[in-house]
Amino acid sequence: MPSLPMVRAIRDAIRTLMLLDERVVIFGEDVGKRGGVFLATEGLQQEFGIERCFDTPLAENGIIGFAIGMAINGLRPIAEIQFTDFIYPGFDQIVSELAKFRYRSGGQIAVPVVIRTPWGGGVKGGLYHSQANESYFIHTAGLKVVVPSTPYDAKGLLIASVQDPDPVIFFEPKKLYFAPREEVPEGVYTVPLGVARLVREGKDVSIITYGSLVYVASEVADKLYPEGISIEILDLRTLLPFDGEAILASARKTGRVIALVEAPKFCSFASEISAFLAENVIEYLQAPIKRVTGYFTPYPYWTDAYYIPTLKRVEKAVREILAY
Amino acid sequence: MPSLPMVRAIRDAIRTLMLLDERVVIFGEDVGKRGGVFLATEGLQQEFGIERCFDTPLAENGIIGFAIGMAINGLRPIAEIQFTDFIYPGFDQIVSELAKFRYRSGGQIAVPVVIRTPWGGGVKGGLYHSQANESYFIHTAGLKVVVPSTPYDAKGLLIASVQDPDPVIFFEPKKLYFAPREEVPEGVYTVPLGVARLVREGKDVSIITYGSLVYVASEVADKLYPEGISIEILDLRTLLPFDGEAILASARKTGRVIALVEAPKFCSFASEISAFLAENVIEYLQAPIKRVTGYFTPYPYWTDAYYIPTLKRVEKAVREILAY
Amino acid sequence: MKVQSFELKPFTEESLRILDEEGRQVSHWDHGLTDKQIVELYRLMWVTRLLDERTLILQKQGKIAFYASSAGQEAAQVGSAYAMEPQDWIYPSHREQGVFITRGMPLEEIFGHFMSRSLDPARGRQMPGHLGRYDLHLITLSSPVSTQIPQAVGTAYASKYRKESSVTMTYFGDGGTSEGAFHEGLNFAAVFQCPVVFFCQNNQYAISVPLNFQMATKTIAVKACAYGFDGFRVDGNDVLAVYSVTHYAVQKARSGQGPTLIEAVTYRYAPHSSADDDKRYRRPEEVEDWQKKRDPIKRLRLFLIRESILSEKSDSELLEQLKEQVMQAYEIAERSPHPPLASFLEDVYAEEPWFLKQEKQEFVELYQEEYERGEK
Amino acid sequence: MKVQSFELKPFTEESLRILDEEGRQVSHWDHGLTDKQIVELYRLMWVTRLLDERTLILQKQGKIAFYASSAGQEAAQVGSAYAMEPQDWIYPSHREQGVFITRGMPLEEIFGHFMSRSLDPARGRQMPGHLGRYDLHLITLSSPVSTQIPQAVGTAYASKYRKESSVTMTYFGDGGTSEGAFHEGLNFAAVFQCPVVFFCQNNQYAISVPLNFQMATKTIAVKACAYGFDGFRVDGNDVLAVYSVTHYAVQKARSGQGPTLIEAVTYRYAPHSSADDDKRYRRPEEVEDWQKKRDPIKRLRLFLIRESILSEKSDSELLEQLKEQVMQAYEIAERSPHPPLASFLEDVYAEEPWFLKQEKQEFVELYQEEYERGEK
Ligand SMILES: Cc1ncc(C[n+]2csc(CCOP(=O)(O)OP(=O)(O)O)c2C)c(N)n1
Ligand SMILES: Cc1ncc(C[n+]2csc(CCOP(=O)(O)OP(=O)(O)O)c2C)c(N)n1
Ligand SMILES: [Mg+2]
Ligand SMILES: [Mg+2]
Repeated sequence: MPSLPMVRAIRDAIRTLMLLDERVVIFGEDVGKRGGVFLATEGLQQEFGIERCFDTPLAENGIIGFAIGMAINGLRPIAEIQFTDFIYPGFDQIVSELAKFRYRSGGQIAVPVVIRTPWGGGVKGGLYHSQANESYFIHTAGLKVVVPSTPYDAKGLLIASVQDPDPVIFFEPKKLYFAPREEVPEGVYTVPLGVARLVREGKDVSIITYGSLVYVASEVADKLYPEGISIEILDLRTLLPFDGEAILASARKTGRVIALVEAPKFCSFASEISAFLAENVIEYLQAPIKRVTGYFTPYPYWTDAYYIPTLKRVEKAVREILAY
Repeated sequence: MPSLPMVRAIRDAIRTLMLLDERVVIFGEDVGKRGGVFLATEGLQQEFGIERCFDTPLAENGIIGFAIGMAINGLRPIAEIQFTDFIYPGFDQIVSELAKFRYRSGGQIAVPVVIRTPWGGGVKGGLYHSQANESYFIHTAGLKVVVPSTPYDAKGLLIASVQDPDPVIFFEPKKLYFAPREEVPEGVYTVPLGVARLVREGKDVSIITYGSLVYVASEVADKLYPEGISIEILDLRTLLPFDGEAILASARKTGRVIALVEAPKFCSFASEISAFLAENVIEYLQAPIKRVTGYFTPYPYWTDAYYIPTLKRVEKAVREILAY
Repeated sequence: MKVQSFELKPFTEESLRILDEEGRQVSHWDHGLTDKQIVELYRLMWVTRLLDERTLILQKQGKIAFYASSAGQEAAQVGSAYAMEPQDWIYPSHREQGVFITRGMPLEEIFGHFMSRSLDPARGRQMPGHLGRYDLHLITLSSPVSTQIPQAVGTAYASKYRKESSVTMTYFGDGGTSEGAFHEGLNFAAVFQCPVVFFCQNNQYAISVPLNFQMATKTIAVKACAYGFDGFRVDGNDVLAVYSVTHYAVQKARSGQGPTLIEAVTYRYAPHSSADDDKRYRRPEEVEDWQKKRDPIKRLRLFLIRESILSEKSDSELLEQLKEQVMQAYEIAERSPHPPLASFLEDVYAEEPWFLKQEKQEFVELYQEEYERGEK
Repeated sequence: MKVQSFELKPFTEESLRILDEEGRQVSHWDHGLTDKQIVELYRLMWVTRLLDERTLILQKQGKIAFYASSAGQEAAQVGSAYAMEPQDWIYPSHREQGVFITRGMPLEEIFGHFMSRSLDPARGRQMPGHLGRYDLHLITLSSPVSTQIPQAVGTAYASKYRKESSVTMTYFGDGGTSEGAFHEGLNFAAVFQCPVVFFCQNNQYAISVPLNFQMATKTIAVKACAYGFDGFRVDGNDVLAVYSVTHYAVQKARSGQGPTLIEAVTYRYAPHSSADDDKRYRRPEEVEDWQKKRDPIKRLRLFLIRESILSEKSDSELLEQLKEQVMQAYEIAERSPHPPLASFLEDVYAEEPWFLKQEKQEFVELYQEEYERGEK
C-alpha cells in the first residue's frame, strides 16, 4: 500500500473514479496541462484526454454553471475552484442553483456535482488564499459539505462524494496537502458521508473539530495527557449532514466541549455545534461550551501563524473549562 | 407627525439623506423612473435628477462594485438589490471587497456603502423572493448588518447606516413594508447601530429575534399572558455588531431563551445567539436554548405560510422550555 | 432548408424578416416548412396567447397569485422552440409559456403548476411560471436571471462529449445580457465549441429599464463579436423568420460548428408581471402600437389567409376549439388536489438526512390536521 | 499629442506600434514626449526591472515569501501609468510593480510591503504584490481577479458626478477578461459614459492557460464591440506606443467622450509567481525568444542610443545609479521593524466593536511576550 500525502490521495481518488466511470470529468483553472496549482490532477490530461481533464477560462460562475449543466445531462463532473477564497463569483450558481435544483424541480432533477477546492489557512496565504468559509455552505440547504483531515479519508470521502446523488462541496485543507502521509489503499473504497471519526477517546473534555485543527487538538491532548487530562477528539469529516449522534454522545460523556474551527466566530460551524448541544444535551454540560475560532477579522498575511487557533489558545480553553 | 408604513419611512430616510448631503446617491434595477419595485425610491429621480437616482443594468456584481468605487471616491452610495435572493451574483464584491477594503489597505481606504435590499419571507415569493440570508453576511468580518422591524426604526437605522463609516447591509423585511404604520418624525434622526430594542419586558422566557418575527413573538406573548406566562422580547435591530449585553442581560434574567429566526437552522443567527449564551451565561440557563427557525429546505412557494416560524411553533417552544 | 444554401448575414442592425407587419412575404428564404407546419405554428401561438389570457383572468380573480405574461412574444417562443428536436435540451427563462407549450407540456400541468396542484411536476414548490419537465428536456427554471446560460453550455458539452447530436438552447431576455453569467457562458461555449444556441428575446425592457439604460450597443446580436461567433438579429414577431434563423443555428450546432447568438426583437404587452405597474415607465400608446401594428399572431394570420392556407372559417373554428381546450385544461387543474402539505420538506436531498426527518416529524405532529386535509 | 490629430484605428488584428523590435521608429505618431520624458520612461522601466530582479533574489533567499514578477511587462505598465495625471485614479492588478513605481510609490515602501514592515502602508496585512497608497490614488488591490473593474467604473462615475476632470484607469490581465465582472464593468462604463480606461496586459497566459483556452476571439480589443466603445490593440513592449494609445484614451475620457479598452500585447518572463513552475506549460525557448528578441527595455535603449538621446556611457552610469538606489531602498526596508503584532486585530471597522476589543485583549494577554517583541 503506498504512503501518500493528501494531495496525492486526492489525485488517486480522481484517477480511480475516472478509470471506473466514463461519466467522470474534471476541469477548472490550470487543471489540464499544469495539473492544478497543487498538482492534484497531475498527468490526468495525458492519461484521459483533453475532453475529460481540462482547463477552463478564468470564471468561477462559468465553471460551476457549466458543471451543473453537465450533471443534468448525465455526467459526473468534478469542478476545481483554485482556492475556496475564489468561489464567490460562483456563489450564485451554488446557492441559487446547485443547492436548489432537486427541490425546485420537485425531485425531477438531480445535480451530482462535486466542487473540490483548497481550503483553510496556515500557509501564509493572506486574505485570499487562507479562508475557511465552510459556514456559508453549511447554511445552504441542499448541499453536502466535506472536509477530510487525513489522506485515507480524503480519498475515501472524495470517491463517496462523486458517487453521491447530491452536490458536494469538498474542502481540501491545503495545509495538509503535503504532510502527513498515510498508507492509502489502491483502487476503490469509500468513507461514508455523514459519519464522524473518533480520533481519540477521552473522558474530561471533548474537542469537536475538522481539517488541520484535528492535529492541533491532538497536540494539546498529548501535551495535557501527562497531567492526567483526558481529551476526546472528534473529527467530523462531513459538516453537512454532520454526525449529530457522535457529537451528542461525546458531549454526554465528557460534559465539557470545545468547538474548534479556523473560521471567524459568528455564525460559524463552531456556533452550530454549540447551539446543537445547548438545544439537545444542556443537562449534561458541566461548563460553558467554548468556541475556539479564527479572529473576527479577514485572514491576515504576516501574522498567519497567530490567526487560526494555536495550541496555546486551545490549551487555555481546555484549562478554563476544566477549572470551571 | 405622519403615520407611515415601513417602505415610506425608508423612502423618507433616503430623501432626507439626499436633501442633507450631495454625496448621497441611490441606484439599482428599476430604482429610477419606476421608483423601485416596492416604490422605496418613488419620485426621487424627479426630485434629485438622474445623476443621483438612477437605473442600472441588470448586474449585481456591477452594482455593488460600482458602489464601492463611488465610495472610494468620496460619495455615499446606497445600492438597492431588488431582492436579497438576487444578491449572490454580487457576493464576491461584498465578501472579498466591501468587507475587506479597510483591513487590507491597513486602514487607508474606507468604503461607506449601504446595500439596501428587501428581505425575508411571508409574502408567497417562493425560493427566490423570500430568503432570510443574513447569516452569510454576519459571518463576514468587516460588514455591519441591520434589520429593522418598525417604520420608525427603519428610518433612523437607515440614516445611521448611510452616515456610518463602514459598509452596511440593510435588510428590509418586505412583509412589513406596507403594514404596520407608525408615526415617523420628519427630518433627520438616527437610531444607533448595535443597540437592541426591548420590545416587551418579561420574566419567564426571553425571545430574541428581529424583523417580522418580532410580531409573531408579540402575538405569542399576548396569547400566553393570560396564563401567567411572562415573555420578554428583544428586537436586535443590528445583527452585526449585535448587542451582546442586551442578550446576556435578558438571558440572565429569564434563564430560558428562544432564538427565533426565519432562516434555516444550521449556522444561522439563531445558532449564534445560542452559542453566545452557552459560552457566556450557561450557569443562568434553566432549560435548553431553543432555536425556532425556518426549515432546512429552500423556501417553498405553496406552503409559504408554514415555512417561517408560526405562532403555533413558537408557542410550542415556549411551553416546552417552561415545562423543562 | 439546407444549412449550406441558407445565407444569413450576422451583425446587421436591421432585423432579418420573412413577413412584414401585414403578413406579406418580403424575403424568399427557403424555410422548408410545409403549410401544415405553418398552421401548427399558428395554432401553438394561439394556444400560448389563450393560456396567457386565461391566466391573467385567473390572476385577477385571485386564483393564481402571480404571473409573468408572454403575450406579444409568441412568435419568438414558438418559432424557436419549434426548430428543435425532442432530444434537444431547453433552458427556459421566466416567461416562456410558448416554449413549454411547443415542447409538449400538457396545459393542465401548466395550470396545475400555476395553482400549485399535484399536477405540477414541481409539487407546488415554485412561483407560477417556473416550469420544468425533465423527461421532456425542459429544465426547471429558477428566478435569478441568466444563471441558466452557463448551465446550458455544460449540457451542450455533455452531449458533445458523448458524441450525441443533441443541441441545447437557452432563453433569456435583453436584461439577462447584462449579467456576468451571460458573458461567462458565451465565452465557455466559444472556447469549447459547444452545440448551443443562445436565444435572446429583446422585448425592450428589463422590467422598467429600457434598452438604452441597459447597454450602449445598437443591437444585442453584436455582443457575439466578443466571443468569436455569429450573432443574428431577427424580427421576433415574425414566426417564420424566427423559425428559420433558429433552425439554421440549431443545425449549425448539430453539425459541430459551434454556438450562435440570436436576438429576437419583440415586445411584451402586459406589465412585467402581475406585481408590476407599467404605466410608471412606458406610455400606453407604445404598447398599443405594438399590439395593433406588429402582433405576431395577426401577422401570421394575414399571411395564412392571403396565401389561402387557412380560411376565415377554419380559423374561427380553430380558435373556438383552442379556447375550449384551454378552458378544459384549466378545469382539470382546478379540480385536482394540492400536493401533500408536508411534502415541502422533501426533495432537498436524494435521501432525507436525520435533521429533515426530525423537522418533518415535528411538522406533521404540529400540523396533523392540515396535513390530513392536504393528503386528500 | 493632440487628441484630434491622432488617428488610431480600433479593432485591428495588428498591434499598433511606434518602435519595432530593434528600436527603429516604424510609424510617425506625434506622441508629444520630450527626449527627457522618454529617458524618464526608460529610467522607470529599469527601476521596475531592477526591483523585480532584486525581489526574485530575496524571494529565493527566503526573505520574501511570495512574489509575482513583472519582468517583461515594463513598457505596458510604465507607459500606461505615465500617461495619467497625479489626480487620476488607478486600480491595479496583481503584478503592477511598474505602475506603482511610475505613480511615485517609494521603493522602500514597496520592499517594506514585500517584507511586511511598518513601512508597508497596509501594515503587513496582505501577500506581497498587493500594494496601495490611497493618497497617491493607488487603490490597494485584492487577489480575486477582475473585482476592481466595476469599482474603477464607480470611481470614474463619482469624478464625473462632481464634474472633476480626473480619469480612472484599471489594469487586468488576459485571464481577467473571462470573469463576469469584466463584462459588467465595461457595460456600466458604456451605459454611464464614465471617464475610465480599461488597460489589459495580454501576456498570453492566465497562469498556465494559454489564450486559446481562454477565448475564441483573435484579439482582446475586439471585446469592446460588445459594449459600444473602441478597443485598441497595442504592442505592449513598445513603451512609446503604449504611452500614446493610453494618453489618447485618457484624454478622450477626460474630455467626456467615454471609456476605451486597450489591449497591450506583452509577455511575462518569470513563472506566474514564485509558487509556479512554468516548465509544466510552456517551452523555455518561447520565453527566451521574447526575452532576447522583444524585450521592452532593450528596445527603447536601442532607440535612445540610435537617436543619440542617451550615450552608452550615461546609460551604464544610470544603470549603476539605479541599482544602488534599489539596493538602498531594500536596506532601509530590511532595517525597519514589523508592525505591532496585535495590529492584525485592527482596521476591521472604523471603531473596534466590543467583540474585537475582547479578542484583542485575549490575544494580547496570551501573546504578551511576542507582542512586546513586536512593539519594538
Ligand atoms: C439576478 C437577478 N436580479 C434581479 C432579478 C429581478 N428581475 C426579475 S425579471 C427582471 C428583468 C428581466 O428582464 P429581461 O431579461 O429583459 O426579461 P423580460 O422580463 O423582459 O422577459 C428582473 C430585474 C432577478 N430575477 N434576478
Ligand atoms: C477569482 C479568481 N480566481 C482565480 C484566481 C487565481 N489566479 C490568480 S492570478 C490568475 C491568472 C490571472 O491571469 P491574467 O489575468 O492573465 O493575469 P497575469 O497573471 O497573466 O498577469 C489566477 C487564475 C484569482 N486570483 N481570482
Ligand atoms: Mg426584457
Ligand atoms: Mg495573463
